[in-house]
Amino acid sequence: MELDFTSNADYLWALLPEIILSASAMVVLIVGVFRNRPGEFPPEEANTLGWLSLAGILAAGLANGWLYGVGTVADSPMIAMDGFRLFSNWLFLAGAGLTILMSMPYLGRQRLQVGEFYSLLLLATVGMMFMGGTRNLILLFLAIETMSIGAYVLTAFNRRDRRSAEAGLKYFLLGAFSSAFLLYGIALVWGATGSVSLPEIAAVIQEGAAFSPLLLAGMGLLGIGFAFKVAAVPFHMWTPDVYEGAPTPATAFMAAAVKAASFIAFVRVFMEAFPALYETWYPVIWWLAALTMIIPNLIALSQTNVKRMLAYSSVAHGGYLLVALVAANETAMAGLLFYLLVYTVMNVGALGVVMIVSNHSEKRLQIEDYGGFGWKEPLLGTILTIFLLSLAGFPGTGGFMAKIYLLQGAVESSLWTLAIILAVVTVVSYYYYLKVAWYMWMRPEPAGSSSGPVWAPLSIRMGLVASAGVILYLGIFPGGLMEGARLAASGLGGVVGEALLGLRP
Amino acid sequence: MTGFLDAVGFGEWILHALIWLPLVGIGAVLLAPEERAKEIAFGWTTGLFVLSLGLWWSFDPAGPLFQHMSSTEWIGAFGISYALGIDGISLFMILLTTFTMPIAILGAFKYVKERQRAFYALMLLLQTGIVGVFATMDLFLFYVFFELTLVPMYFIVGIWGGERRIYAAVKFFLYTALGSLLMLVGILYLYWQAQLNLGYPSFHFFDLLGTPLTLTEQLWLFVAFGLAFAIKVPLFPFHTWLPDAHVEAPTPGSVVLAAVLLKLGAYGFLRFVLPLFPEASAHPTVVMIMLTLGVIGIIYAAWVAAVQPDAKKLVAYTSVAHMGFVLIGIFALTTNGLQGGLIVMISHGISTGALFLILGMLYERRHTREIEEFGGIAKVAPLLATALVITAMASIGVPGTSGFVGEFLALLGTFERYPVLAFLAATGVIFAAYYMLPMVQKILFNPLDREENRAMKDLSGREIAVLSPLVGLMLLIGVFPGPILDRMEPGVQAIIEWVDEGAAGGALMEEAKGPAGVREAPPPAVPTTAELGTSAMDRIEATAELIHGSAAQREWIRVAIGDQD
Amino acid sequence: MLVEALILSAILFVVGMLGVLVRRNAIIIFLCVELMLNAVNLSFVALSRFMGIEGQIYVFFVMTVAAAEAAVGLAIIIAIFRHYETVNVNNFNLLKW
Amino acid sequence: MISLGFIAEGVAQGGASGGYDPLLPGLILLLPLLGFAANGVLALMAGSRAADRIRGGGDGAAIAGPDGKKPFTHTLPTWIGPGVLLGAFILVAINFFRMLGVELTEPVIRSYWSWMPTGTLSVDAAIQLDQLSMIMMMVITGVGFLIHMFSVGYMKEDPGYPRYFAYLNLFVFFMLVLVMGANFPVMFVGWEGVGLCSYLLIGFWFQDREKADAGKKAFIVNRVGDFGLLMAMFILFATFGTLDYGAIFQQAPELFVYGGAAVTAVTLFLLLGAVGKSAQIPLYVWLPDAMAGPTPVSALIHAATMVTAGVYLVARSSVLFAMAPASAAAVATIGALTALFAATIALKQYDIKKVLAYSTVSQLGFMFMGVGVGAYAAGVFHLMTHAFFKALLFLGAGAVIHSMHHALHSTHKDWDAQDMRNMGGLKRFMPATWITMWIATLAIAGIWPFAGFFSKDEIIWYVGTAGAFSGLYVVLWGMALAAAVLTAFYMTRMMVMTFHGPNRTGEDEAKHLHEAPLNMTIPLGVLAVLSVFGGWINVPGSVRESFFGGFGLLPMSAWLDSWLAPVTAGADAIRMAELGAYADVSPVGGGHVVWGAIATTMALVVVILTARHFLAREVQPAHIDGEPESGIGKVLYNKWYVDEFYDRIIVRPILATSRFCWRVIDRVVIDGTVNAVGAVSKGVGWFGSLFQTGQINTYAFIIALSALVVLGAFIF
Repeated sequence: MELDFTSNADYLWALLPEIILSASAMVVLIVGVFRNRPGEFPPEEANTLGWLSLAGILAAGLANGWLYGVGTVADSPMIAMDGFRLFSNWLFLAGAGLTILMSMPYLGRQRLQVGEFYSLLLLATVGMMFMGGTRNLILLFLAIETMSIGAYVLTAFNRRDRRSAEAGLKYFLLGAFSSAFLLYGIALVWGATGSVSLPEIAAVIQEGAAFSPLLLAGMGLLGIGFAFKVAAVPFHMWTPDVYEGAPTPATAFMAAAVKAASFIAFVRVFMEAFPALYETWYPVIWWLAALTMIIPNLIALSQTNVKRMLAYSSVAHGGYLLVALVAANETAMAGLLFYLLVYTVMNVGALGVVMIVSNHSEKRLQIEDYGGFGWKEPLLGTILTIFLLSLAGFPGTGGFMAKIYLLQGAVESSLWTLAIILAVVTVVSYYYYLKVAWYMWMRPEPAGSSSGPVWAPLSIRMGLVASAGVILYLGIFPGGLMEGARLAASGLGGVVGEALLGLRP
Repeated sequence: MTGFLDAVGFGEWILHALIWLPLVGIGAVLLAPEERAKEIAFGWTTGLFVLSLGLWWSFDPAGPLFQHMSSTEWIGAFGISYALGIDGISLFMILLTTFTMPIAILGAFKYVKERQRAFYALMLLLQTGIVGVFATMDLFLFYVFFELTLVPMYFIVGIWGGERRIYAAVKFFLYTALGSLLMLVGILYLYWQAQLNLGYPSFHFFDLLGTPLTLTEQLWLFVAFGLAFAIKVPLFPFHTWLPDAHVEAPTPGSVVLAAVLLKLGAYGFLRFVLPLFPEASAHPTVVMIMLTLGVIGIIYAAWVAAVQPDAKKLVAYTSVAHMGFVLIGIFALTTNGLQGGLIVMISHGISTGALFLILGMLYERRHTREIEEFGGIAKVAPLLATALVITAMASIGVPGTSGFVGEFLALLGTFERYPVLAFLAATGVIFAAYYMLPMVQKILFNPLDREENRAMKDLSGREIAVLSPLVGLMLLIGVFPGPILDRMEPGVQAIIEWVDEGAAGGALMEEAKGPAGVREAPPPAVPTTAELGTSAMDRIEATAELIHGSAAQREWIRVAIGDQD
Repeated sequence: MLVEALILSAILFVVGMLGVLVRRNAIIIFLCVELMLNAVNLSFVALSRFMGIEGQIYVFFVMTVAAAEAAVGLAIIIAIFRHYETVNVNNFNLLKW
Repeated sequence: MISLGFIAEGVAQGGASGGYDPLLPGLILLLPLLGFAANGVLALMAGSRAADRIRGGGDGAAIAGPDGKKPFTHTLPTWIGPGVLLGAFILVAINFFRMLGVELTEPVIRSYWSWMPTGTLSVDAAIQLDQLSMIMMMVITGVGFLIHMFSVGYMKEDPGYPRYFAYLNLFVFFMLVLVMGANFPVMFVGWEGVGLCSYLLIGFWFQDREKADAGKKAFIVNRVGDFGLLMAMFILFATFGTLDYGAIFQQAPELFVYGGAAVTAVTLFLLLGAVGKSAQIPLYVWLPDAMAGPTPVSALIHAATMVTAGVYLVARSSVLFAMAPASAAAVATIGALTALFAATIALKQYDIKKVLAYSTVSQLGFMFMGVGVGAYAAGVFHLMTHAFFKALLFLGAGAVIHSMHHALHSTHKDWDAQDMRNMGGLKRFMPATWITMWIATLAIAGIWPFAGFFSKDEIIWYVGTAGAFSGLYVVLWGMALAAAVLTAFYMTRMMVMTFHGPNRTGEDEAKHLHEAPLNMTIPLGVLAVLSVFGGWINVPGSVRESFFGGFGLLPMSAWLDSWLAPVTAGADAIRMAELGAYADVSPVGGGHVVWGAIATTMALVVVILTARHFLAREVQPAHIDGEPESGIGKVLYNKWYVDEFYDRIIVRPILATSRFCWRVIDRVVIDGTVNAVGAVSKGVGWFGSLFQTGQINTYAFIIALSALVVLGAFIF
């Protein structure tokens, strides 16, 4: 099948995964409404709807896979059909799917409205998929808002928990605040170039036909908006609070998928629309990357709440990913994709174990509560250790290969200072990741804790084992996926590569 | 023997087997019932040791420099390959590892009482990492294995260690990781330069060899690599993690740490730093700094060791002193020095391993490591006393033991070039007696005036089995080090030649280039992989021609890779 | 004319921004955000005179989004009001450090 | 399996053997080693049994088994220990007589395996046989055998009996390695090996803290010397590229400049090694303490053999010392200083073994003077005679102590069995010991015709006539004479206090005083004979023709001089060429014979006067405080406060520095920095987290501020 975007039906085909996912969201919502008995949310409810959502994700995934086989003869100005989009779709689907898998007991135990939760989650995923695929700034804005509004609600989802509400409010107010910057940026860029289509903007800039101060201001505002979304220091202030307060499944979803989507969009906009202005934006991003690597890693050292610590860690990972944007070459882009995928798996996995330790609630999140957990549950302990090592970027895990990939990108652009910063802060991060490991394995269970038996359904265990397996597999045989990521990035590089060529010394 | 080994294709699979079979052993250990785990682990590592003994015969001292080479593409995009190969130096490091492991495990039989399966599984994982480091020819793979050794050690110290085990484990982990991550950046830089030069990506040792680097680049890379290895060695003043780790680690952990893990650093210097950055390594200032730190380490650690109240800490500091000898041996860049350094490495592995085992045995009996708590032990435990005295003598380098051969050669080699430093380092011989003898006296001799000590048991059969091979080797290597020296010599010579030539060539290059630091663009006509041909031999041949065009260099490389291709 | 319009829009944006910074009432803060969005809308409209009519269409998109945000935002504010019985954001600091 | 034949025979290497074919030279070494192994196993068995008894609540000192008989672990060493020595001695003797008959100009070398082949260095495990090593081997195995035999009686009641023989055998093995090694490293094996055995034997009764301390002190002080030897080897290797004796001594005249810095450095470092091992100033301090070991050990190691290794080393390296006149002068000076200094300390010691220890130090000083002035044969000659009479003195002292110990033990008197003030009048109880010891005393005092007269006289003569640094040597000569006189004094004092006068042990104890058993007295007898006639083998012609040689009638010869001539030929030639021959007359006139007569007369007079003086004086037992020493006497009694001095300026500063290094530098500075890095990171992180106030306004403010900065960066 070939698409040339002459007819609108082609758009339907090109957006098949998004459409399928939207439809499943609706189905889940409706089924949830019908099965909803007031005041009573039996745990199995979560399971039914959860598996239903997973089925939707699987179907979307199949459609996404099918898109690989679809040829395009003409580019659409709205939707990219490149590998970058398809690869990032995998990312979002994986993030959402894993989150759903991990969240089922949590939702059941916390008696949350399962149908709404999952449909919001799926709809937010649809927003992400548009973020990854769009080549139009207005569509991008809509996609971001779709994702964000879903995320706001997911954060505030547990109405009985004031922390959840507080996190939701903070996220919402600050998110809307930053959206305004983003939107302003879009407006100014449009004003400067007369287009909201990324390739066209690039072309206009390349020709030198853009009105410069407006363009730069617009680009700056766009950058600010994205920096907020990807939680780059110093725009990260909301992240720890929101991640800590949100229900843990929502945290997992945000830390993995939302962050990934923001990065994908960030990269796509700056690489596709502003390659010619690389010299202008790269110093700023350089500083953002450096700060984002250093500060949260240091702050995470003194955290005692594991969820909050992982929040800071998530911010720090954003810093590593920003290095890829600074490097702005094909390797770096491929590294970014690879990193995001690994990061999604390991972060959701780690938070999955956190959920289990906290007994699918918002209690027992302090690091002391992990004392002796490893010996109580050797399998889960080992898996969490693997995830932590991977988050720390330790050899033998996917996280390491991902970091290597990013470093490769940095090296190709001769970003030695950033590479060294990355190396040093990685050591810093070892400390707090290992801290969890040492509580798990080297400390006894805290006295007087009546945690009771650990409850983790088989589905979660299987999911965690599979995730850990993936992490180890990617740590040892990353070649295939690296190649895939490279191919995906070359779709983007095809647009950017030439524009970038000769820009760097 | 050689014929038989050839017949079974020993050389082709042995390195793979030694790296990966421990992982299989982990499965066996984890599946076994708790109380059988130690026996399985011991049997498994013993089997591996027996297997590795075949290397002694299969490695041909007169053959090419690197043997048992193999290479499989691992991550093609980055030119990372699963490349193995050993020379005489790595041969003995591997043998030391496979030899130490079963002994350490046997020594742990009574020490480790809880969570045995996990413990022995980690020990086996450690073995994979260490053997991997010594057997790999690919710099990236080397890094992976180098780091991989940290995790099991971290848990071994942290879970089965003493009071302050977590502090020690974390310090060990972070300190070592800091160095190695900076090395990683260095590796990538080198890789990038090599890629510019070669035209294709590769982390293979041979491909990286001879990468044209300015002196400034070499010095920076030297710092990046050197820091990692200096911390691992550990070189004064990066040593403070070691006493903590040693004191807190369980006996087998200390044994492996001292016997093998410290050698990773020295091995890194030998295998990578010297050949890859010859000009920096031979730079007078660098050499002076390294030697001075080595000498300070020897004397300073000896002094600090002498006043330690904790026996294990004392021995830990002696490790610093011994590794100082290794360092000066290496950086003297003479045949004798390098050979001596290597023998010190082996000897230190054996003797310090034995010391830790003996201290562990004392600890099992008395649950203390305070030297003052003992006294007159020789009266109640003559076998233990004999073992301790012989080991102590080997440790301080009394002739006839392995320690002497190593220290003598290392100092001799250093003296050839740096008499004054050798003079200072040789005072370490005096101070060795100054720290070791009082400890021996306070533990073994003096009145047997404590009731607890009167009831102390002598060595059991198992403990004799643990110590006797170590003691035997100390004496054997002290008397017949020849076969070891013979096998290591080609590797040592190769390193020296490479450094000498590289340093000379670098100077010429520098001169030709004019002002220092200005780097010419990489040679324009870099042949592509296709032009070069795919065989490693062709590639290396062409590379060498391209870089130096020196016939000797090419000859060296040819010898190095032998007729393997 | 365009410049003046853009400057006005920028001033409005900054006013909205300052409102977010200084006000303590969650609803007022939210309204300030709305002000910022509408400032951008003004830019769109102004620019559309030179850049094409689609700018005015974008405004509708933005307004839709703003409406959706308002719905969600007010719901969240109500939810938190139930817990704290206030909408003063200074009181919401369970999550910090 | 290497065949025993190979080990025993070795591989002949280089050099014309001149028709001399050594008989199983390897076996000479192997025998004591096997003895060590066998005794070692027995010792471990005995030790384990004793340990079991201690754990069972016993004292572990009992030897006899339940049946009241001694177990085989305590009977077998009696035969193994001395047996292997006897075997070795016979082999040495055979080889010695074989060598006697042939003209051997170069050492016979037997190489066994390549010990340290590194590529540039090649050290073989090789031994060499020449005249010098043969003399040494004769002394070691001969005197060694006698002392082993004596030990059977002396140590038989000790629970550590098998261990004792194991150490002793091992010592002999290492000592043989020392003198037989064909290159410096192999010699060094023996060098440190004997040090190790010395350490173990001094601390043989390790349960006594002081004795264990003494062993440790000996080892550490010796290591200072070993350090010098190491450095010397390094310089030699750097110069010659080899460490084989043959190659070095052959090429030395070409590669070294006469009196140059290199050769002077080498020889000074060798001297440091020799000083350590041979207990010369400033490293003599360990030897008096080494008397903590069993007395036969003192006889063997700290009198006859090990401590003479330094002299052997200088003699062996004679070519090098001949090329470095300054170093040679240093050797002689140190020797003279030590000889006089130690003799002064010996004047005021009351412990019989301490007197002998300082006497040994002093006599070693004489030997150093000898080899220092180039009279290598004279030095070795004195080494040999000293081995005889000093071993005899120690063994005699051992017999006395043995007897005293029994006596005091019988009534459980806690007196010191070694303090001469507690003895007195022992000649009644131990006549054989008394007579043999007087022979040795006269020998050491240098009275004709005893061995010491010839050897010491020769040294003094050469010192006086050496001439190179004439002024210096005159002074040294005077010191040597003074030391000789003092020797006569303190030895006589010791003899009189021990054997003469009234008995001070007490009535009951005296009943238990007894002569030593036969296996102890026989060695005394043999050594006494050697102490008399041992000096007759090296008498220069002029002396032989004089009264002292019975005007040529007595069976005397200058045999040793000519025997060692091939070994010292190189050095002699250099000396002749550079410094010329020795003078014919002493600095103040008078020939060899005249000064011999003066010396022996002086010694005799001193002996008589001293004996009279001390016989007339009443000595109080040690527990009765006599009037405290004052003035110089106090200083001498306290050994010139050298131990205290060393403690103050070396030991304590190093300890203090060590503590400082540990507590301040290591813990605070280095580790403090490391930990501070962590703490600072955490602190900065904590500080950073303070901005995370949880206030939406704050967050918005920071975002807005940063936005301004970013925008500014973009636009400007």
